Amino acid sequence: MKYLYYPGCSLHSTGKAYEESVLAVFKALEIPLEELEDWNCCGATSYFSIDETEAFALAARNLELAENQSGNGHANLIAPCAACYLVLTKTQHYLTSYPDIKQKVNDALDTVGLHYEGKTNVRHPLDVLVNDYGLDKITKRVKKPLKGLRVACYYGCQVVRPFKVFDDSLYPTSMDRLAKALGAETIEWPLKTRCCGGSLTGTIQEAGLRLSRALLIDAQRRKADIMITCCPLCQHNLECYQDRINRKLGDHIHIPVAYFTQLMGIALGLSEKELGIHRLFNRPRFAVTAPKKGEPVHA
Amino acid sequence: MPDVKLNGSIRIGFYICHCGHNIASTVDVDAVAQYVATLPGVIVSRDYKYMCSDPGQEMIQTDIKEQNLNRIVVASCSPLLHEHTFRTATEKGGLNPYYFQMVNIRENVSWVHTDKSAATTKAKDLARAAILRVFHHRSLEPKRVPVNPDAMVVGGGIAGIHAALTLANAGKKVYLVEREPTIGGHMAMFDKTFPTLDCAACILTPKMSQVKNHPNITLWTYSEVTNVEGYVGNYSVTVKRKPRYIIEDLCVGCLECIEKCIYKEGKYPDEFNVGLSKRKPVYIPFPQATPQLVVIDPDTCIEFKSGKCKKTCVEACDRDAIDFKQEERFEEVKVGTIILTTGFQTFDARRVPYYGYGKYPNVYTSLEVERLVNASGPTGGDVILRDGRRPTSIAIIHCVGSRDKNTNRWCSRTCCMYSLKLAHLLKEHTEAEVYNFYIDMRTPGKSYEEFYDKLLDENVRFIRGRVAEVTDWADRPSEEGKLVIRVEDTMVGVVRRIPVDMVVLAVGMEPQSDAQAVRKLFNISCSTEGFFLERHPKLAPVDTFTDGIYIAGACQGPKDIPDTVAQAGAAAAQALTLIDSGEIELEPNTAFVVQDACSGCRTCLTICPYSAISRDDAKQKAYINEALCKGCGTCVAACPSGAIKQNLFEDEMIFSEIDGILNTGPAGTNGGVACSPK
Amino acid sequence: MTTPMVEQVKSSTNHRTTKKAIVRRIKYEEELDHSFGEEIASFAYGEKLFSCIQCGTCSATCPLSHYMDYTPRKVIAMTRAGFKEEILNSLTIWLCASCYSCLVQCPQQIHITDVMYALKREAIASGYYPRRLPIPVLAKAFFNQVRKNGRNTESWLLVNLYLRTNPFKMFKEAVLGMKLLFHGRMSLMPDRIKRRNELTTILNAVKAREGAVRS
Amino acid sequence: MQSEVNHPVPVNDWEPKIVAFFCNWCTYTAADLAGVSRLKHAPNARIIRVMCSGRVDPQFILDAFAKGADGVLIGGCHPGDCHYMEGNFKALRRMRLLGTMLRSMGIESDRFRLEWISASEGERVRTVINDMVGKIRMLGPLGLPRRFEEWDKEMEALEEQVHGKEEAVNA
Repeated sequence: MKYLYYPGCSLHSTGKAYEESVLAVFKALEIPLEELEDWNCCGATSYFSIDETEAFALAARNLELAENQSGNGHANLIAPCAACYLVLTKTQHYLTSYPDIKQKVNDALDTVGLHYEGKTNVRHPLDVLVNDYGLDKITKRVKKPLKGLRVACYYGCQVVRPFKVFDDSLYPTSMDRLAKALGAETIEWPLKTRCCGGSLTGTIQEAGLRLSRALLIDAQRRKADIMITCCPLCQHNLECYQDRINRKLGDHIHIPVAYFTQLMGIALGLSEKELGIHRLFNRPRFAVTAPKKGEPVHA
Repeated sequence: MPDVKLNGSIRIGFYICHCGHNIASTVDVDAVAQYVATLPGVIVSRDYKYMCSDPGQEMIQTDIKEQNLNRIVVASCSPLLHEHTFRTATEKGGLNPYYFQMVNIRENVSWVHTDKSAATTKAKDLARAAILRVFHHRSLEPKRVPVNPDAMVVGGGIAGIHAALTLANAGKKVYLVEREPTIGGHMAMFDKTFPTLDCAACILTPKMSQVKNHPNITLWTYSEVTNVEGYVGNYSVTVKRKPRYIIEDLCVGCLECIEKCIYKEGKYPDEFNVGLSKRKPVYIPFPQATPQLVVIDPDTCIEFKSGKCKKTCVEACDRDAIDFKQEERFEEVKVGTIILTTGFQTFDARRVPYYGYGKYPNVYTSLEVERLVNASGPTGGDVILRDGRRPTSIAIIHCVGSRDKNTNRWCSRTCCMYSLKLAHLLKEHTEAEVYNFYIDMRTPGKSYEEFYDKLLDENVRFIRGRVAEVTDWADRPSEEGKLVIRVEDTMVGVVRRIPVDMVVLAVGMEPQSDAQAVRKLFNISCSTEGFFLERHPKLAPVDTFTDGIYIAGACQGPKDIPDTVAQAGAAAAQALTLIDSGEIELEPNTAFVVQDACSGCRTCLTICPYSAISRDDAKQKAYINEALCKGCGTCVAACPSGAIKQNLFEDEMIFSEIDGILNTGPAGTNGGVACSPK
Repeated sequence: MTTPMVEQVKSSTNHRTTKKAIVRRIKYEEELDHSFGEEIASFAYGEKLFSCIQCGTCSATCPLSHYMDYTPRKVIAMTRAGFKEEILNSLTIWLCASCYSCLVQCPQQIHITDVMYALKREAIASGYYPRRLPIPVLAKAFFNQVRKNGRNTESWLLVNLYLRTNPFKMFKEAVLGMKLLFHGRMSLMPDRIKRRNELTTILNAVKAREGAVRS
Repeated sequence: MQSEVNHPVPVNDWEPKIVAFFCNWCTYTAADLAGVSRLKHAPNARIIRVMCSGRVDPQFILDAFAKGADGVLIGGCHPGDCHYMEGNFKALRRMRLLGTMLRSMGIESDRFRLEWISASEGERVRTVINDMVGKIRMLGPLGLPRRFEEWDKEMEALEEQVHGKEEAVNA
């Protein structure tokens, strides 16, 4: 199956490490990725606050480009950024269930000779890795099982809500299953899908910080060595503001926050460099050792 | 096509009903009456406010006599509602009731349309259809069949128990079939009952033993209905008797075998205590179980698993009642009526993960708490949590799996009241702080609101708001080690976090998981939620669309004990009416073969689902056994030579209805005869 | 009614300091906008707005409700009832972080997040929102940048934001900015798509059409 | 809430006429339920009650079309729910056959419909009828009787010609 890759704006700046690790992991697993040519911003949440139809049109252009670029029309468009993933999925969903919206959007696309059939399938790398590629195959590829590493899997909001595309909205498990497949252990916690503050950390910081804080403290309280995310904004919020939270609210938070693909890369034996680990503010020290002879890889 | 010559002998009376404003407000009844007066054969055409009223019916009767009418057409509500009424009126007037035809202009017209002219046109079309139809009506004699006086009740909860006793006390023989090893159902598991707080066991167990000892009741527990055949008054039911591995007539319920089982302690989750305690492979559900017979569970008994058990139970039984070789038996019985009281199941709280049931040990379902506070329960009535602590603060969450489009959208009607009851009992047992989280407090019932008042005075805390989540996420030290409730106190308009030790989920009532299968078995319908469908929501609440089969209790919809018992009584009364009438009049809509026309081609033989059609090979003709025919008319439609006719639904009748509707009859504009296939 | 300034956001529950004033509160029918509910509900799935049973699940699942002047439940009630002024001036709609928790748990399956979007749009269109509140400003800045370049460059987006709302804040953020820059997690190179005019044409087409519809 | 389809007044105020055969136990009851629940819908369907969809003779349908129906709707119990065990299957088999026949006669498939509607599906009665009326409105009148008349005329004309010829010959 051919996969198209939609980086989205964040993966070109704050989420650089996410892009690097996604590409590295897919390469290591020999899953071909092809970047969507001349993709544009998905519109994120802000755009919907100004003009709904324009927002749909903006996102639809990407879906249309994908349709063209993948010869057979049935495109699998991978969007690692949670916001992009949701906006594209949402657009796809509304365009199919509301013919009049689709009509409006297509009328707009027609002006530049584009037309969207509605065949693009928006996917999240987590979905692709766990469900298309498969955990068994991943386990087989693990070179450095993450023995004894306690991971807090943080899904955030927009990958699992509001659409139940590949996991439960209220209590998702795919990232946990993935981490276990890499030999790590995961913590049971109720906050795995609670909002990290999103863009509020940039606007109404007080509010934003407190949301991130709740997650970080609870993860630490449950003795997690590291938190992994599948969203650049979550990663940014949870990692970059730890000092500020400690300063402002007198906490003692110190927990590495990485992308799930980075953790995966480590287990697959990729170098920290190619996974962009060096870009993290507090670098996780992975106490990983190559398995002794005869010892099963998956602990 | 009615032969216009007939007009001389056909004298039709047409009556259109206003039904107050129900019809008259949307259909111009006057115009319809005037129009119908112009149709062939119509002698009388009147409109009246309420045709179903006595004056209305008398009008018909007098007209029949004075105008010597020989056909009656009434345009009013649905025939399913009043056909019988008007047939009787016709008969009282001295006519054969089957000369009557009904036109549905309420359910099918006035109630579903707004455009008055369109509605009036439609009413005219339908009336015309009926007028043309009655030309072909013939005098018929209803088929009468005797009603078997024996009855069957399926389901041994409080509904089944009450229905069975009512019938039995009226001197009828009753078979009570229960799938569990004991009767009693959910009520037997409850501790106290609202609003009077009398103990469930105290009022239920006497009735249970009455059932056991009643000479007219045959009690079959651990049994299931597997097949139902026949028709109203004459059903034949097959019942599977599952093996108990105990010879019922020998066992006296001394429980020695349980005592001596090689398992010293219980090892498997106890169904009756909803898994809060453990039982042995040989067990009795609860002390007052009826009948007092032990059961051996083959899935857990060592003898069944390995065949290498010391069989200490067998040694223990001095009456040799234990029989590992026992096999399931099938009994076939004939009954005239059947009452279904198969009850409900509680909502599985795991379906709403945000309440943490199954994840946090101290989250309980209401049913579990009923056992927990029960003196004969797993803890002897002591409220000790799964983690061994005693709660100092308890949250009761209403509407779990009710009023939620993501799970069950209906209100379960009982949860508010039983939550109040549990609040009272838990406070009594623990002196803990008790919170009730509700969306709307629904206490509609005799002295229910008073009970709510009482609770308010017992300073139970009431917070109006649907709880969003139960977590062990401590936001501050005071919440450490607690279950934290997150809810908006909608009366204050503020979101609150409330730490508690114990959470009780007031789970809703839903249809039994096998309701659909049961429904098919007894040939009745289910409403959209999956509960059994009553014949009429108001006027026939315990009847079904299959004559002789009645429903009562929570299988028809969520219900508390008083309503259930009332409905069970009603169902029994309906059954008695049928039984005591001795015989039942069947709609004479059976099919018959016009011998001369039959070519003996055998097409019909294979089609009849009741094998009511046989072939006289000597005469080379098909023949229909009227007693077996149920009147579906499938054979009529299939007969290539048109030799089979169905009473009340003859081809001519339906063709003339089509004529009438499309206005191509003799009254029609284009003479109609144009292109009739016949 | 006055909009609380953003700087006032406090987590303390101490109310002793706040000045008490006697205010006459009563709502006359003619002060309400009775078509407001329908207007807002006109987006896809919006009609469900009217089936709200006021259970408060949305407020309780909402991670931000404790900062809102009206809880989401109240917003629904007031929107239905036509409290246009109050709602469009409220902070609540801007605090919604689009986490969709309310939507997935709502027993009536009301698309609350989308209601909030609709309210935001209405507020911006009719210029109601609190002026120095960064969120709508951010939204607009984002909107313009994307309309111009087809992509957004976070660095410039933020600079832009702080200039418009609270320039002083920029210095506070500078440290973090440098750190990001240093870790190669922020670029000052504005990101653009190639066929910018293609995109503009599309978006203008939408505008034109909607303009046509409105007039 | 879906409301009564409000039809634009069509040319020469033609209104689709639909003849509906509903089985007594499921669909007719559902129609009653629709009534009791006041579910407004298009007033174009005329219901004929039969005990079972299995009773519906293909001739009824042909007759209805021949006499000017623009559409025919048959309603029965869901598969497995038939009050008479399998009457609805019999109906299904027949109507499949008839359907292909009608299409070959140039009667569009939207004009002829077999629907399973259980006693509890009042809402479905409304949607099915509205939907069918909408589709037939698109198709326009079927008007078989008129066509028949035209054909008759043509036949007469033909005969006359033939006669004419004969006379000519005789003369």
